[in-house]
Amino acid sequence: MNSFITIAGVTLIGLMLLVLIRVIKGPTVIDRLVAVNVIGTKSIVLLLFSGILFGQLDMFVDIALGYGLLNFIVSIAASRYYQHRKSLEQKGKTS
Amino acid sequence: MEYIAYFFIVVGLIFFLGTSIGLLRFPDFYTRMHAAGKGDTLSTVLILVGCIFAVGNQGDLNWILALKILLIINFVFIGSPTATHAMMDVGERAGAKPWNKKGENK
Amino acid sequence: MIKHLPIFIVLAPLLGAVFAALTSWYRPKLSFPVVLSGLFISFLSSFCLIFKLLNSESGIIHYQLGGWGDKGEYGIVGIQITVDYLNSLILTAVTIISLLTAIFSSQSVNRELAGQQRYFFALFSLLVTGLLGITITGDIFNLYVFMEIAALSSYALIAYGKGRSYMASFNYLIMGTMGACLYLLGVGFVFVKTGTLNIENLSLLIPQTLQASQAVFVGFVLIIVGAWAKMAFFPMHGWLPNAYTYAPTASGALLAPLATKVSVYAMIRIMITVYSIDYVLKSPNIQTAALLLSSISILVGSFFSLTQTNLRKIACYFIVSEIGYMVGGAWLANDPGLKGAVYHIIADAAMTSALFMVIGCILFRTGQVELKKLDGLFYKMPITFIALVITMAALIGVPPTCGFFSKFYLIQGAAQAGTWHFVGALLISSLIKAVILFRIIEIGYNKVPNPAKEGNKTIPRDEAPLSMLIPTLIVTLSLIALGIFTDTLITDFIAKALPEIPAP
Amino acid sequence: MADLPIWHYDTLFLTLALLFGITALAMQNLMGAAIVFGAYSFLMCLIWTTMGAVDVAFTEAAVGAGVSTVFIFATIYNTGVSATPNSPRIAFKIFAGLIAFGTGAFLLSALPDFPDWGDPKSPVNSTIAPYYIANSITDAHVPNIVTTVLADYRGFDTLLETTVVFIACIAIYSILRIDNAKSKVTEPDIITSPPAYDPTDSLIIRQASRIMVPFMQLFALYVIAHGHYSPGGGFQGGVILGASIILLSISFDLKHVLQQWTEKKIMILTALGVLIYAMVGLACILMDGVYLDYAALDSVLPGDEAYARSHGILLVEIGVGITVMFSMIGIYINLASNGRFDRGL
Amino acid sequence: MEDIIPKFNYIVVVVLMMTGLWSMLAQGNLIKKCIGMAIFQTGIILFFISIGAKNDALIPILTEGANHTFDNPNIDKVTNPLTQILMLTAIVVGVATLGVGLALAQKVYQQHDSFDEDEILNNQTK
Repeated sequence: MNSFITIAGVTLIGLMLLVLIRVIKGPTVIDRLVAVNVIGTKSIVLLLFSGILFGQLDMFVDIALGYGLLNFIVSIAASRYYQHRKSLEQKGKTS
Repeated sequence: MEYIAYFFIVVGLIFFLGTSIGLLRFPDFYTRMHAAGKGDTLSTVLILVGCIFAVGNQGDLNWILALKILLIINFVFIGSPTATHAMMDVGERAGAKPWNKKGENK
Repeated sequence: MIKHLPIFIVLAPLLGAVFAALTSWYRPKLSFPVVLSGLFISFLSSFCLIFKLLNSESGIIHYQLGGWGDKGEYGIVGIQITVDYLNSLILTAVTIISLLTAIFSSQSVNRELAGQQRYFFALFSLLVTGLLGITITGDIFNLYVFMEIAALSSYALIAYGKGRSYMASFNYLIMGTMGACLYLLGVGFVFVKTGTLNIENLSLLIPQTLQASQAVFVGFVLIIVGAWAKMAFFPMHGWLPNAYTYAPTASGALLAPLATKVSVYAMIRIMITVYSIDYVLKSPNIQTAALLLSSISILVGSFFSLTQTNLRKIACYFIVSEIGYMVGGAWLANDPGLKGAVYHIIADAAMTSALFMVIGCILFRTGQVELKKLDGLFYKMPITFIALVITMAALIGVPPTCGFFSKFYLIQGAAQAGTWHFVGALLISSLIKAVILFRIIEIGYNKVPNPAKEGNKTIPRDEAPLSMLIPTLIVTLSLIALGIFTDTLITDFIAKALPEIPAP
Repeated sequence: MADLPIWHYDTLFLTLALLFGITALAMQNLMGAAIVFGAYSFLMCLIWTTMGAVDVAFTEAAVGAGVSTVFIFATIYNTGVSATPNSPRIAFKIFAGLIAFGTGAFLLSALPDFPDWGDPKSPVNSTIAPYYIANSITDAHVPNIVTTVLADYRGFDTLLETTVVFIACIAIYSILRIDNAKSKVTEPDIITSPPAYDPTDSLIIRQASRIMVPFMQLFALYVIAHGHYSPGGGFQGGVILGASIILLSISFDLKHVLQQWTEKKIMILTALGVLIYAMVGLACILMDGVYLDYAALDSVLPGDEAYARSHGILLVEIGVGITVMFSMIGIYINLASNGRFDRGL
Repeated sequence: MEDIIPKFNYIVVVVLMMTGLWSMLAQGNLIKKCIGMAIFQTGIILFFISIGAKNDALIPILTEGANHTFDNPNIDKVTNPLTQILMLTAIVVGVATLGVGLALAQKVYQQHDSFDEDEILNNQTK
């Protein structure tokens, strides 16, 4: 079981690397935000996997719960930020 | 029990593979959003369900643990679509143009 | 209750700050007396501790927080705070100066920060907590936390100055955080090899078993560089002049004398207690570099002060050069040098405090401290002007004042170590300070403003209010008093505080 | 970690985190940098969990990834800057690069001297730390060793840490707070409209957060109270409580929140938490103990000395939770409304 | 390679910290400086956590288990708690510093309408 979980975890990290390419490429900030949100939710899964590997999942579940809640807040905050702006790529004051 | 866990996790990973490829390959913001919003939520939920069975297989599953994982599923199920909605809204307001067949992604 | 004195030194200003923060929402006027009483309790405790220390045999007082003391093979598992000869003096100096500065600043705060002084005294008291904590703690990680307490409250205190002070404070924040991070990293490197954080345990481990360890050496360098960034030592001094110049009078008067000196103390504590003089002497490269840098620091500070026209900026560059004195003295690593450095911490705290208080008085009455606009100062504010002259004399090192004796020891140490560039830098900086003193006298005494020139001797006397003038005078007179009691200080405290130093 | 040495699993994460960190700094768009920084913090938590540091990971997830990212968003929102061209000071950058490179090389010079990664016999793992592991249960009846060391063995650190949060709150308050009536600061013109109540745009978000917030608060209270037996404690619970209020003020409106939690309440409660902590310590002195020696409280608290310590830890954690919660709210409101307490992100 | 892999963590730590340090020194943008500062701090935290990690060890929350009892825990199988406490403190200090830094940056922006250090400097000397 543990080796299966390990393989699944490593696969997950590999797929997260693909998402990371989207984070780096952009092109707009919202694309990045979407990709980061995906990485955030997948972190919850990875956290539970490492909990299973440690054999103490009951300790890790709390952290995963916290993760889920805070990931939500970050996404909402970022999208609210853009809701109050005129357009996506507006430079504003390019200082 | 063990095989149910394998099944859920593998299916979840396949969905996540779809998400990643979709996120990487789709041409514009809306289609990427589609891949990310649906595939991500579903794969996460599936893998989490798989985790419940995996722990059950290890023999230290208790009801509070299962309840907590179900709570996480619940939050992901509420939170992730809401976040997707918010982002889609932002994209639309900000004027992200949908892709069309002529390839003018502007 | 006597047993708990050490913790009250730190706790009283902390509680004072918390109560001041609470009362400021109900009775804003109460927050100042609350802070004042906290500082006063702290001062009393540190004063009593000196006597307790003199009566004790071991010359060291421990207080184990939470009762977690020595657990045999594991060492000390809790946090312990320690008072010995070295830090009892500095504790008393910090408490006295902060108490006097608090009294001094009440008027200027009311005027400069009208309407926004809600948390000023709370932050003031928290800064004092941080400084006292750095001085009293016996745990290197605890020292980091205190460092951050002092730093965070000083960022806010500087930012009270509005205008350019925001950017100055931001620069200080970046530099201060970098210093604190390097310090923490150094603690990590030491911790990797020793596994303990208690200064007493470390002082048993490092000099004996870990002399050759590269990790411990890297940790040493990182800690020292971190402390240098915090005290605005030469290559990292850029933040200091702006930060202290644009801060409000009260913040400047508290920060300038204490913040940098306490960092110097922390450096000396790490050098002589955690590591040892032996260890310092066995790493000659860094010693040479430190001495060279301190000479450059003294010269840079002095020359830049010559080019400035604002009295506050001049005073800030003086701090940069004085830091050079102390760091250089400590790194000479011989008996007179270290004595001079430790003595100079106290002397310089008093001198800088007096200088900034005098500047505060002038600022309070005239609204600016541009050098060329101070003409006829002697006639307007004679007492303040005399205090300024005495302070400057102490900074130059004129005999009856304390500045003379510290310089005497420093030069003696440098001569003993054969570091002639340090002697040269000391003399040049004294010379430059003398030039500035004569400029001040020329402007303030010889240039008589218009009404007097016409034979009309009634230039209105316009001294600062008594609540500012009395603390200024006390500090100024203490410069002379310190000079007179140098011998007692050195033989009764500083000589006992320093470890046996191997003969060259 | 089942029959694998640490580095097999973690090297992947470490590389990933390194990539994220460099991406965050290389990104020209400030908002993008902040978002990637958030993801970087999440990854860091994963690394720490795989190294067994669950409490640290929890704190970083709550503080680093959650709240501080929102703080950066709030700052950028208030200034309206979205993109920054790199400033052209090449020479200085190369100089700084040389400094950083030199420092790095100096740090790596100690590499051969370090113990191997994950060595249980290294000095760090065999000097004081075994005492805590062996005695946490006998001294305080607390299975979570981190909680014991945090609030008891090194309780003084934690008092000061709470003070640091308190200082941050009042420092930011005194830096930013301006009187509404006197302020002449105009909105950055990039913000279209003051984000007033707009019924069409955020019904879904509002309903979702209405469901989430009570759960979050309940969960946070559980984290504080259950910190003796599972990861968590005052800091984590306090941050999540604060985050729940921040979520409310994001999804509804800042005014909506300020009706319940006025400026005065927030700032007073911030100080109150520190006061509780310091006063528990003082009570120990009054009961003939040393400062923060909760065992001295055994005549008032139920149980023997070890249980007195356990209950003392709980009291202290409550103080920490209060301060952290309200400091986070206070900092967020100040940053988001630019010190005017009227509108937010 | 044989020597490097057991110490891979230190190398990553140093690279991370130096990226942060470089960013604090060289970046002209105030917000970027703040982010660099945070990355520097996470580097340090990573350093401390990784020196406290143990191979094949459990998290520092004691549970009743096979080779592991409440009264007599197997010390080599429990991760070092001390480094974790130190870093809890460091994280909280880090976020406090970040908050104050952001507040100051916001004020600077209000004065100079810019986050760029060079531009601010030009504005001030004008």
